[in-house]
Amino acid sequence: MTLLDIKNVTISFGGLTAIDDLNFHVEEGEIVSVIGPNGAGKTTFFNLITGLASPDHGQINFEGESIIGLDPNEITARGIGRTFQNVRLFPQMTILENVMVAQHCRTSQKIWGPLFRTKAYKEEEALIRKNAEEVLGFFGPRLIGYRLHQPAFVLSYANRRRLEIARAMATQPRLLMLDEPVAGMNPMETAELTQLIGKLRSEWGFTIVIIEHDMRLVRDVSDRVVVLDHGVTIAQGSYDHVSTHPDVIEAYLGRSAGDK
Amino acid sequence: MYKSKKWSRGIALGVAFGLAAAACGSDAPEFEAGALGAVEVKEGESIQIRSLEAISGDVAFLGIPNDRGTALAVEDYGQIKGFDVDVGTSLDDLCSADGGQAAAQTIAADEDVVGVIGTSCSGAATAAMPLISNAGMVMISPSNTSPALTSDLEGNKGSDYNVGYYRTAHNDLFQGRGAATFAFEELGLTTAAVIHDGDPYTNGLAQAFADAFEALGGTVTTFTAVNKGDTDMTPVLTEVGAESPELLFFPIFMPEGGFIAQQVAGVPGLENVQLMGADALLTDNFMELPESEGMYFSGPDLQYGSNKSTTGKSAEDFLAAYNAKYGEEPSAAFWAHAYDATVLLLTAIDNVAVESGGSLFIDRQALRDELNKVSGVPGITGSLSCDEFGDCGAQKIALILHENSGDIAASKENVVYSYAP
Amino acid sequence: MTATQRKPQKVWKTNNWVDLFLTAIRIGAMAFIGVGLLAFVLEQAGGEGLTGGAIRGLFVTGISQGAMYGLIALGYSMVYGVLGFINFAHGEVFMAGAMSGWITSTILFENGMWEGEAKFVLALLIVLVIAVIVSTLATILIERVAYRPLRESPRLIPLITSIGVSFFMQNAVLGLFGPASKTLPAPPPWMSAEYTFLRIEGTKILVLVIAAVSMAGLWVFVERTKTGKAMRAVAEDKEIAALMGIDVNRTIVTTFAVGGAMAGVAGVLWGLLFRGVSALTGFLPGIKAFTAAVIGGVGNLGGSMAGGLLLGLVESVAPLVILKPLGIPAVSQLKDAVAFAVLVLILLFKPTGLFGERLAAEDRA
Amino acid sequence: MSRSATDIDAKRSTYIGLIAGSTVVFMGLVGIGVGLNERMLIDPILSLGYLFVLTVPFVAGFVAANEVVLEGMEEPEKGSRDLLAGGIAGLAGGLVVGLFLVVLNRFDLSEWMPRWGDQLLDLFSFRQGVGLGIVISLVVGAVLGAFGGGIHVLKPEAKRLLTIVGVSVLTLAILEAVVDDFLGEIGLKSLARLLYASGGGLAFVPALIVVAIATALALGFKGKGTELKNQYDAMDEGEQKKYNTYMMFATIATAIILPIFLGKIVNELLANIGLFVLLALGLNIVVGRAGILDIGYVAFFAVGAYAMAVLTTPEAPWRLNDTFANTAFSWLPVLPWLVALPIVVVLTGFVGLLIGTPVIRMRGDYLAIVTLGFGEIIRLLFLSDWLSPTLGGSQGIRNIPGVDIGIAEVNGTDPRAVFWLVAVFVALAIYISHQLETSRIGRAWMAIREDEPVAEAMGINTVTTKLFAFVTGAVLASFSGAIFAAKVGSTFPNSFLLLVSIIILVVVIVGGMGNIPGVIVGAVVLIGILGGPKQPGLLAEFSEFKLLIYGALLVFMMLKRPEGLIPNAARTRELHLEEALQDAWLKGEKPGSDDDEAVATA
Repeated sequence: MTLLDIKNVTISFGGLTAIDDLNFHVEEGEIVSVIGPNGAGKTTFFNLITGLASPDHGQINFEGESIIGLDPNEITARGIGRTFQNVRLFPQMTILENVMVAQHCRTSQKIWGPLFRTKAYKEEEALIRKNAEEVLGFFGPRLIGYRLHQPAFVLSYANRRRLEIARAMATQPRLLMLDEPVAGMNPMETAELTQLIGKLRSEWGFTIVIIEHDMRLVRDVSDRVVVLDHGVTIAQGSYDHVSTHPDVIEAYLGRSAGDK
Repeated sequence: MYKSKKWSRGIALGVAFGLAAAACGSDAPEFEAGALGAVEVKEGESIQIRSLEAISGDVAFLGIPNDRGTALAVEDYGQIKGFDVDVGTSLDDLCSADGGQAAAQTIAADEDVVGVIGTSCSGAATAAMPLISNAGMVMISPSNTSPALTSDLEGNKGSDYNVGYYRTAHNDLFQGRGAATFAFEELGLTTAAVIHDGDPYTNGLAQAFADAFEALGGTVTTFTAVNKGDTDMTPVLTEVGAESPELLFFPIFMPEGGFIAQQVAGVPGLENVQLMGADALLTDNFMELPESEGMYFSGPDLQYGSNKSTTGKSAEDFLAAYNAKYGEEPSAAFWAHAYDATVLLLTAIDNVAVESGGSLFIDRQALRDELNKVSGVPGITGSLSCDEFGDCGAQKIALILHENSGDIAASKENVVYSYAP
Repeated sequence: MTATQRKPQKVWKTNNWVDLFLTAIRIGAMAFIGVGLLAFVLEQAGGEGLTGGAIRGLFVTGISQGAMYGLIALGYSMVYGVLGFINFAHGEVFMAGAMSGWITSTILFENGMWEGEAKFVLALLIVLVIAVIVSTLATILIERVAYRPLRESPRLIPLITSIGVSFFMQNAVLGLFGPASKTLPAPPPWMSAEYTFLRIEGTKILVLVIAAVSMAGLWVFVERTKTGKAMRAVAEDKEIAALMGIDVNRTIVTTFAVGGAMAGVAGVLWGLLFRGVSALTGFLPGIKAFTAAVIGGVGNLGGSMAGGLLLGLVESVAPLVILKPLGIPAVSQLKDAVAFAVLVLILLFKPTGLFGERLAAEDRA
Repeated sequence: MSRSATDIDAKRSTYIGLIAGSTVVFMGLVGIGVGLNERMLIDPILSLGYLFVLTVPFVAGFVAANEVVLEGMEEPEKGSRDLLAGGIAGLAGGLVVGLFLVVLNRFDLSEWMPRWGDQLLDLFSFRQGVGLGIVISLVVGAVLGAFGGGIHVLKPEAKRLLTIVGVSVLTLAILEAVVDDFLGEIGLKSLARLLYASGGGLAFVPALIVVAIATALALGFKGKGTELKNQYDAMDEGEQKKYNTYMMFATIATAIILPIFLGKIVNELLANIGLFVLLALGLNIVVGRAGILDIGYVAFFAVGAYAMAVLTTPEAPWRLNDTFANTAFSWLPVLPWLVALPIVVVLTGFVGLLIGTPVIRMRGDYLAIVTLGFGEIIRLLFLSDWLSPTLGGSQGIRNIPGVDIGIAEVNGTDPRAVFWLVAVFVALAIYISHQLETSRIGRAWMAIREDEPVAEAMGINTVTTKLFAFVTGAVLASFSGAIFAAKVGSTFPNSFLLLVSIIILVVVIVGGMGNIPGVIVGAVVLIGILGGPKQPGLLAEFSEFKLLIYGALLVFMMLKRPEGLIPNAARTRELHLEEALQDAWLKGEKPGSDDDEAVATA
């Protein structure tokens, strides 16, 4: 079953076409990597799916329904969770709160519950807490225990990345979108996360789309790799197919000197 | 550690008891107090009165001379039956209900206080008076003019009237009538527009004028308002000009009053309008404007001439003393009212105070009765008589014509009409 | 807890009711304005309304007041364009100009410089130059003390700081120069005569001319000079501008200074037109000017000026043309309310202002 | 590391001193010195005016000697160089003041500046004339500066002792009205008379006794505070909770019992503070929690007060007015306060919704200016002649009855009862704030404050959540307004100026945004000492300079202590950790491993 289906999507910012007539789809249970040089439009692509940007034209269907025009929170509620390339946690909130708040759209207690601490409220809080500890526990002992009540800003860089993934998991998505999950991590941490991403599918049942520059990760986890350049798909298929594709090599090498 | 705590506590207690014993030492005096109780002033202590005026903020120009007028009156009056009078620290009414209430709370908390001179602003008196009245004290205001605080002059109590309230300032209704009578009967003008600025005082006076003017048979073409802080008066003047009134009465303050006077020229429909202001614009920085020439001003009659207070002081003596003490002229016109209010209070205290066993007793109810009886008492502002709702002022309204912006003093004396009921 | 096991339990309802409510407000406001205008037209047709002269008078004062709003708005707009925060204290910079105008013009008047035509023009120039210097210095000082240390903070922090600066300056001037309003000397009689077929007062013509010249000067400065280009580059993207070798700090100070200078000019014009200044002179015009900048589109210099003119005009005309025909008494009291209502309406219809914002990429979000 | 005594940054010290001197001159010209000179703190040696003027060189000396010790650098030894640095700063300050004395004497600028004159000259020259005055100001500046610098040399215990003694003397002097009132109420008025001079201020000898007692107590209780804190920290969560509950009950009991021993003056002050605590708690939700900068917050205070006035006042203008009195609304009876309260709350909440809906999607700073506009619109409507038949216009609504609670009527004449009433609502507001803040909604508010787009991407409906915060804030303000109306007995539009919004904002920021105890302490300190917009504080002499101080305080807090005076202790510690981390990051060492954390959390 096709979980996410994108057809002929175009978006441009003041003359610069970031995504040009893109077609893309993700099957249920797949892990798809999106790669491409800097400025290829990868993050814009994520923003389009999660509602932070609206396409000029084209279709984006999730579970067969169009999600264009929905607010980001509604899209999250439909079941798309994401992380951000430049790690955007809620730094003053504790680690636990960061993950608890992500279950906002799965919970419903409004005024009376919190005010009078009703039974329903307490049960819901307990469930939120349980879910939160569960997703945090996924990363081993790093984010739990005494850490739960520390504000997020004390975390190391790698842990911030992990917490961000945990937070996305806590929104209980069907499609999990990870924007450069291992950027800035050392090889050991990368290897560990590679393994965990595999588990995210096998144990948690998420369908996953990843943007990544780290080719080892891409190679190890992806069922399918899509290469974007200048907002256009220049190749897609298995890692091996893509990594030897001449256009891809040109896209990376040909301009790598002028890039960044 | 324990030790040090113990001795420090011991000292405090010892000191306290010693003092308490000293305070309770005197004999119980014989004096029968009335329904509201009485104030006992022990030998060596002073009679406590308070001054509650707007001494900070943008109305300080009004409150400070009032406060100083009170201080000078206390000095001039001297002792009462051998006891000093103490005004204490001046309190601030902040020209607002909240400020008046908070200050009145402070006054009411002190059971030694006999009476209060204040407030500067009617809004403050509205909130302060219930507390003062409750505490059995009296308050005499030098500059409240709102009819609600006393009466409508027809024998009906105002909505904010409280027993124990008196004032030496005129009732707005007097000034409204005075100004309207002058405009309608003396100047022969039959149409008038009125502008206020949203201040309770200017609004009340504007309303009083409008009512009186219509009662006389005139027509109020426009009754409108500006905001404090407005500068561009063309829209409001255009609104007024659409009806081409013969008179424009704007009893407001500076700087808005100045903007109106400056901008009235050139507005269609107001080419021949006669401008009239009230006491709020009788200030140097307004009257210096060339555009203010030819205007009439209504206000309390400030031609005190040879009027003498019971202290023997005239306006001239007062101003000399004021200048000598504070190095400037009073910045608003109600200093004489403050002086009279204070003298009125002190005289009344003098009349009801009873000496007994070395202490001075002032019965609160007797003090109110005494003030209610005031009739024909000489003051700087004229002869003072209190009506049953506390209007004690000389109630004389003067209309002056301002002819020369270079000679303000002359204009202030140029009384063209005087209204006294 | 696995994702595949469950469909989302609960989906927040869309913000439909909010949108609906906003649409209702929009329609209601339009209807209110429409009915008011209709009533006005009927009144005019019935011959009871305002005379032509009255309407012309309203337009002329509205535009001259608006020109000053526009000049002040430029400062808000430029700073917002570059740093992305409302410099709340800009109104006080304007007040500083107006106060210095009061002092210099009074001194010059006492020395007889306020009489002949040539002398008066010279005196006016001196007053202008000094006011511009005072305002510029004031704004540079504020930037250095209060804003520079906060350059990297979240946007609301400098905004709150600027509120503090604004209150501090207001009350400092109040304490230094006293609360009474200061009256500037009256311009010579030939200035208050009426000119041209529109019969506009000389002072107002002068105000409009000076405003236009300042605006033109600013335009040339921003569009044609190297510093101006640097300012635009910094407004677009500070980091890239820095990479291009632009001294970002200096450019930001220049931006503040130029805005301050415009406010200084506005201060003098204010003094000329209304001849009254006080410590509180800056506050309301400051807020109105920011309103004008938002109406025209923040960061957009032409837009800010146009927004100022529009706001001045609306403020002057709308109470009598829309509210009064509806039978509301004392409409002039509601002038400020009208100005703020216009702000709300404009933002409801065009959140980026009438002529569009020009902001740095990071501030657009 | 040993350094010579002269190894100091003389340029920096001089610079600080020049700023300090200019500050003193500025204070003089604004009127702070002369204006506050009449209020004595310690009779006859120290007036409030001189306290201000003399504190400046002291602080300058302190700052000048306060070296920035960079990380990794050894902290330099303290010693005579600190005295010297402070002294130089003080001297430079004194020089400015001295020069100013000359200018003051030579020129007459009183035409422009009303404070320019002999009184100022007397103040700065200590009544000794220009010549001697310059010498004195140099000497005083240098001595105070050196003293300020010398603080660094003192051992921590000595510093603590000095602080305690200084603070207790000043507190006793500042709290004169409270102490006097309290002693009067418990029958020790004569003690108060002994303590304070007749013209105000601590009398000299009692001041010395206070110094002695404070010293004794400080020495006696040395280390007790830390001990208690350690004990508390050592408890486990359950015990801490229990302890907290005890503390809560103790606080409640104090709030109930204390007013009995206080007189009208202090109870009035407390009631006013309570009203501002309510407002600050409300704004704290809006600004501190949800990050919505609402500077038109006074609108809800006004709506609450006016709604209560309209509903409960028999002589409300609209009842006396023909248009309403005999027509559609005549069935509406005069409601008692308690019955009207729910209506007032709902109405204010609705107004909050009405104002909030159009503004909530705007960018933060646009929102600020638009809320300001709404605040003004509402005040102007209350003031307008248009609505005056209903709302009284500039004459306001007067004769508002008090709160009838069955056994008695609570109104302005009995501030003690008002305080109890306010305290109940403050407790309610704390409860509401706390329950909401720690709930799902509270977390969503925080997330929005931290990063709105991300919060939205995490599934939070930012529009409705922010609106909810806005409305909650409005409701808390309506409590305050409703009590205010009954307390003052009248509502006038000029009680609801923009100023109120700004002062509440300062209270929230000074106390610490998003932090309930902080906000309460902020309100007690600021409103208690400086006073509210129209309420006098303990230092009523300040009312003229109140706004100046509030403005300066706002700037200072934003620049130096954005976390507030009473920040969450843990948060501050961690804030500094974050700085260390970020420094490391900025230096290009991306913390790649958990080792960095070990350093950071150690």
